[in-house]
Amino acid sequence: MFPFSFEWIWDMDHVVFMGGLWYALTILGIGMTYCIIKAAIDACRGNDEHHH
Amino acid sequence: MKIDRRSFLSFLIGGAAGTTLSPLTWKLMDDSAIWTQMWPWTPVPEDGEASYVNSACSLCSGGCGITVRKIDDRAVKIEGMKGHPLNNGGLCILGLSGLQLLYGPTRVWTPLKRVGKRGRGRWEKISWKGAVSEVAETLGDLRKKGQSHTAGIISGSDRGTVPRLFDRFLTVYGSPNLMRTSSIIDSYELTLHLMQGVQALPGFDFENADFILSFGSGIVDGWGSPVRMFRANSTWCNTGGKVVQIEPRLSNTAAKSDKWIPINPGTETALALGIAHVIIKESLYDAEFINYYSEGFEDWKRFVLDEYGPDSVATITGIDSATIIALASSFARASKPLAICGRGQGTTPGSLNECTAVHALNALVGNINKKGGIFAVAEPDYINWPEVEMDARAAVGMQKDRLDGAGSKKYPFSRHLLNRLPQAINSGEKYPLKALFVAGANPLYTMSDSKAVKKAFDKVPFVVSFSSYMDETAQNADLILPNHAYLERYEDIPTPAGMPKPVIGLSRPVVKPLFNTKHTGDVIILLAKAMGGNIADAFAWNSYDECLKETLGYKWRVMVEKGFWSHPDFFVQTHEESFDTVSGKFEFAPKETGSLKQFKPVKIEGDKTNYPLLLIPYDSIRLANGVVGDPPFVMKSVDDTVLKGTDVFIELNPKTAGEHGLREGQLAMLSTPVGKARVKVHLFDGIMPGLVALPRGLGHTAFDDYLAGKGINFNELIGPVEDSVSGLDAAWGIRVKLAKA
Amino acid sequence: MDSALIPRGVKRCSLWQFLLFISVVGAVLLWGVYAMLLCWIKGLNQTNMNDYYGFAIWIWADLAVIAVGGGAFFTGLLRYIFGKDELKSIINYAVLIGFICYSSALLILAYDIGQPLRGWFIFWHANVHSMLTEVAFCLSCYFGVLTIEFIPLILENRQIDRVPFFHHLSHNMHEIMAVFAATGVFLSFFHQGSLGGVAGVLFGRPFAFREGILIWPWTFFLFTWSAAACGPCFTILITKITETVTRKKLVKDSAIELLAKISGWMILTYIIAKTIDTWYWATVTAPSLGQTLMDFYSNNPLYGIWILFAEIVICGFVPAAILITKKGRKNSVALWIAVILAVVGVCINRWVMVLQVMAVPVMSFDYWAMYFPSWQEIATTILPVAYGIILVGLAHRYLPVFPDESELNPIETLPAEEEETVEPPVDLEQELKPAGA
Amino acid sequence: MKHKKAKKYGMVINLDKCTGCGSCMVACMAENNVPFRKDESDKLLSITWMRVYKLTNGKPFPNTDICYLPRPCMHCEGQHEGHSPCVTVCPAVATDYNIETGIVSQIYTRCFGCRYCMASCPYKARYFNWWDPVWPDGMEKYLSPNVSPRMRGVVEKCSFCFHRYQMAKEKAFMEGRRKLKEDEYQTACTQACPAGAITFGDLNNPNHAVYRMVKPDPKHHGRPTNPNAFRLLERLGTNPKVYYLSSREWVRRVGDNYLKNESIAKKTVHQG
Repeated sequence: MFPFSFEWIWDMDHVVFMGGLWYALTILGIGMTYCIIKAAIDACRGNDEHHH
Repeated sequence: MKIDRRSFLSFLIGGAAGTTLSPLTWKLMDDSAIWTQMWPWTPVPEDGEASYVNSACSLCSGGCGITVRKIDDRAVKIEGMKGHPLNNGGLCILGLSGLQLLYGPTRVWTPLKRVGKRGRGRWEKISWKGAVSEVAETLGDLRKKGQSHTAGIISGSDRGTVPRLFDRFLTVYGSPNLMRTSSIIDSYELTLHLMQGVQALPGFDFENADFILSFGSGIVDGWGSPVRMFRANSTWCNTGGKVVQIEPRLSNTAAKSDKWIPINPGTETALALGIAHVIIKESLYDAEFINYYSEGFEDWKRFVLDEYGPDSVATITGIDSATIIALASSFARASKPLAICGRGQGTTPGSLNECTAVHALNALVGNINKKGGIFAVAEPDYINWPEVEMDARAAVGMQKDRLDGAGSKKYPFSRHLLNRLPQAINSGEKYPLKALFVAGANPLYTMSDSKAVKKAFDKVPFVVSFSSYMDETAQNADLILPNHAYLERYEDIPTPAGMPKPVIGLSRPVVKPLFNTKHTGDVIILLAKAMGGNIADAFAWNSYDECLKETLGYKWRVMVEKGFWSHPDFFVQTHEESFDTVSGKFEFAPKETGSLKQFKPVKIEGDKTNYPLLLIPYDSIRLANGVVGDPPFVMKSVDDTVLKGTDVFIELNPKTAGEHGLREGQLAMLSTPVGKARVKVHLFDGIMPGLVALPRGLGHTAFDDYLAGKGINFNELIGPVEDSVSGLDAAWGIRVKLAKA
Repeated sequence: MDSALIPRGVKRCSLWQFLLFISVVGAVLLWGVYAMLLCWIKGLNQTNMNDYYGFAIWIWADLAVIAVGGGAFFTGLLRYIFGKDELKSIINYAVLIGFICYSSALLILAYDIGQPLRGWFIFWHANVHSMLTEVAFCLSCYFGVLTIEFIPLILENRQIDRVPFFHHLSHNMHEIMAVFAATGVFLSFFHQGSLGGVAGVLFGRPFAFREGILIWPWTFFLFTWSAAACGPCFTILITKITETVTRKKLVKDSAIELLAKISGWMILTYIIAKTIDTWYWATVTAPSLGQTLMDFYSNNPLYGIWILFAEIVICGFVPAAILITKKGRKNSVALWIAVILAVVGVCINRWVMVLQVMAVPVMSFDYWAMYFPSWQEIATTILPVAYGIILVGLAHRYLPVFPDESELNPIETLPAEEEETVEPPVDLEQELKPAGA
Repeated sequence: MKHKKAKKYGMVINLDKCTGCGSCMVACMAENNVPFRKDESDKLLSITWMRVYKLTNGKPFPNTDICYLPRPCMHCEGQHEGHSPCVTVCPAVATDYNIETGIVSQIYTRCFGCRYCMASCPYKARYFNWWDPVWPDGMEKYLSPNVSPRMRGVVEKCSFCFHRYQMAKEKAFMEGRRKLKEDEYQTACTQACPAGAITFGDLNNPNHAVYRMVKPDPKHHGRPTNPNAFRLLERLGTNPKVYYLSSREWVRRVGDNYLKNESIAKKTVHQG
């Protein structure tokens, strides 16, 4: 899973597979971080204009 | 309140999330995985120094050399001994599993004395001293009453130092009743005695033969010294040697042979004579041998030519005459043909007629005592103890007739007729058996008609077992004096039957005795000493080991070094010195065998109307049917078409099964005149229609849970049939009826 | 009692009734948990699996729930990426069903493996060439996506929504949901596919083996496609069942019909592809390995050629035909039949690709192996179903799963009428508790 | 001909010699600490790294014939080295293809019991530990320290007695040698076979008996060129390192699947 585990080889297979994985995880991570931080800021500002 | 609850919840959730994300979780996860990798209940074998011990396997009479791998003082693996003349590195399935017997749960740990009724399995531990004095007392009482002849011994063998110590003990004690477990060797010994005038074991030079005509002998099913036979079979593969297998069922041997000729069971003698007919008629026999070294050929020839033409033999055997003619021709034309008999593993002696007829084929082609032929191998000469001095009581006892009738007027040539013992005890016609020792044998399992055998045992008031394992006989004994297991003791392993030259193996302790057991040889010596007088005098040794060393003399050193001793200058006898008959020649028609009378098939039990089918046993190397049963590993190798759960399968031709409305895997009831059994049906194209085959070696009631209670003991379904000349068991099968269960 | 938690504008049964319902299903759940603990503590000898059936009912259940749970990613794709706004009415429920399916799948995997405590080795010591690794990674990641998609719905619970942070969080997540949905689609494509790959790469087993592109056998694409095609049918089916049980209309017809229509075309194209695949496999792949189609469908008591007919014709072409026609979609009975057949079809497909693969002998002297699950396997397979029903019950009661429910079932219009409510046995009459009271 | 540096250990089993005696099975069990249970008659639950199959020609009496076929792990090479059916699918690298020897190993402490490798193996050579291994009291004394007993929940299989290779290498190293002699590394089954039906050695070494017996064709992933030799399921492209010899045509035919009217000679190798 990580380049430092001994199964890891720097080959196409690992780069593509793990690349795809980390890419997806990064998007999810950044997305969630963004939402949480923005929510915290919004909550502090008392911004309450939008409703569904 | 609400705020409190909320903060409490937040605390909980936050705490949980925090813990989950903390290194602790990962640490625990890792620890738990490591824990699964070394669960305390999964054993971790201790490492140590590796060493190897050469010894000999005595789990059957094959006499293979073994090399046992040890780690410190534990034996961890048994392997075949490289360079051993019999097995050269290879080993059979049973020999390979020996450690499961050594360390297994069936060992008897200490001398045991029966408590309560016999066979109930309740024992009390006793000391060796107490055990020996109890035996000595019982035997002493009998002797005092002048009933020394009512003591008997059932022994697995009569060769080697331990059986000979028993023999010596019994002689000086005053009983003729040492009975050896019977096998095809009995028939061969008798055949050699009658036709060649010698007291010898048969030895077959398989390695140099190039055409094997086997009358049902399980060459690769455990006949003879099994590993040697496997190797011989492979030799033929390389050299182009041919094997023709004659039997009604496609055994492994038949499948491995170059030609399998199915035959109506029990008609092998007729085929042998039919082949002789063709050989004589076409003058394919060894004229030199016949003319110069044989006697009675003309009479025999006339009889064979008159009665056993291919057509009439074809009718009897079910083999067409062309096949018989071709077979005879290829047998006689082969450069080193060899005919052998003894069905399956040769555990039943069979009819003497058959053995002599097959042996006559070897004589016809002149391959007696010749390379690639059959040898009469003299008894090993290394046991030369001083004659015993019998007192009056012993002399009187030894004068008595044997209980089994061997050597009697009726069966003057037979040496052991163990098969007749149950009948002799149960009928009570001669004299009762009051004390019985059982060593190296498990008669309650291996003898046919188990019920009768059990009944006979019940009539013997004092039964002593020397078994290392809690076998069927030990279970029904009054006293168990457990021998060291075979890997814990010194013992000579005499040349296995069938070997053309002497090879004596040395069994030696691979590990120190694990339990409070004692070498049977030592027990005999102690017993003799306890009885005193002439008996004690006959056993001057201090211990068995001393006796063995002294007996083997110069061979001992060689055996310790190599693990075995083989005759360095063994030579082949010439025909002039081979025969010790009255005529000094090979006797084609010894009067006693009745060969000149018409061939009479062995009359097996049961009538055709009530029992329309024939039941035959079959032997498999994966099913030990001798002194020990299958250890767990060997049981594991048994196919699921032989045993499933606790049900054994019979083999049935699909045609016969169809006639009985039976399908694969269906339950059926098997009944013979002797017994009944519930079995499962396995359809097998390789068995002659009208036959039912059941494996030997299952249906144990003793030993461990891995073996006991699985399948049926074939001996519960069959009884012995006495051969009219030898008195040996000639039964090859029994009539049977099959019904859906 | 719990009325403060129940969404505004909808009616729910009494708490006691709800608890009774939960405890009945909970009993089944506990039975499953007991069996699960047996498998964990005593080991997999509790099952009827054996060395021929290394994969059995659990793996089938796993593949099946993931296939039918495919409704979540496909509906998400249509809603967030393709902008099919009609699906707003059903997207929450699709996500919930997907969440249940995927959490069940993960749970099943947790007791299917012989060493559950080492389960994480699949990530840590990953072999990137194994389809199962791909499954594990994409499955877990996608489960994460589903959780992200499910969170806003939880946050919309009346009480939680009152917390400003949660309120904003939910809002923000909605804002960028398309990003999550797109990631979800990407992950789904691979794990659905790699589940197909699991069977398809088995070049030692001609029954399962398929050629393909690069490292991906045809089953890879067929699995993704069939999950996308049949997943929505499962969403529709569960919605229909929920509507029947609650005796109310929860989702707008337009949403159902749109989903049904797209699903119908997907099934049709899938089943044509599947037919071509089967044809090629039967006439080229298998014969090149010395086997004929009928070798795989004879000499055994269960697997006959009927199974292929059932999968492709009855559960493939038939539902496709119903769903692509307007008449079929509009006819309630036909719609019911179509979605059931489609779901059964995809389940048969997964069964075949797991259990029949194990059953078919490969060596000419080997034999067909039959298998029937032990009660422990059955209980643990029912366990996720019970868990799913409980989660649906809870979500339906406390979360605004169906945005159009109040519009479709206006309380004001039926003020005096006693109304039967919610999941529990419908005949239990309830005292109406107006929401927010 | 110079052989490649890497070794490719393989086995040749002469079915004309094999008697079906089962010694190989038990030698293997004894060597490798294979557990056993009270009832081993359900062969689908019975761990037998080496299993002896009984083949029949299916003809009625008296033309019936049987032949035994011992089946260890085939240590498949696949389409390229390491492309064994099981090695490629194991998600956790718990089964590995040793490039140096061509041996497919199983790492018990790594395996988490997903059984995908079992599903992938057409030879059914892989076995799962459904139970904790239990030896009767005292019997654990014979367990060999060279092979660790497996815990419940993991897969195991024949390793070509890899520990023997390691021990032989160690011994050679101590004696200052780099190369192993042919007889220095032999599997337990090879050694025990009373019929001498099993031959073991390096398929890349023309001096080794295994090579001479089957004459592997390097252009076709080691497909035997000896007409009496065959590999199980040759057409699947698994490229096993276990070869069989039989003079009987029906036996060779049973070794693979053939269409009804297909002749055995037509050995099309799939994917190859």
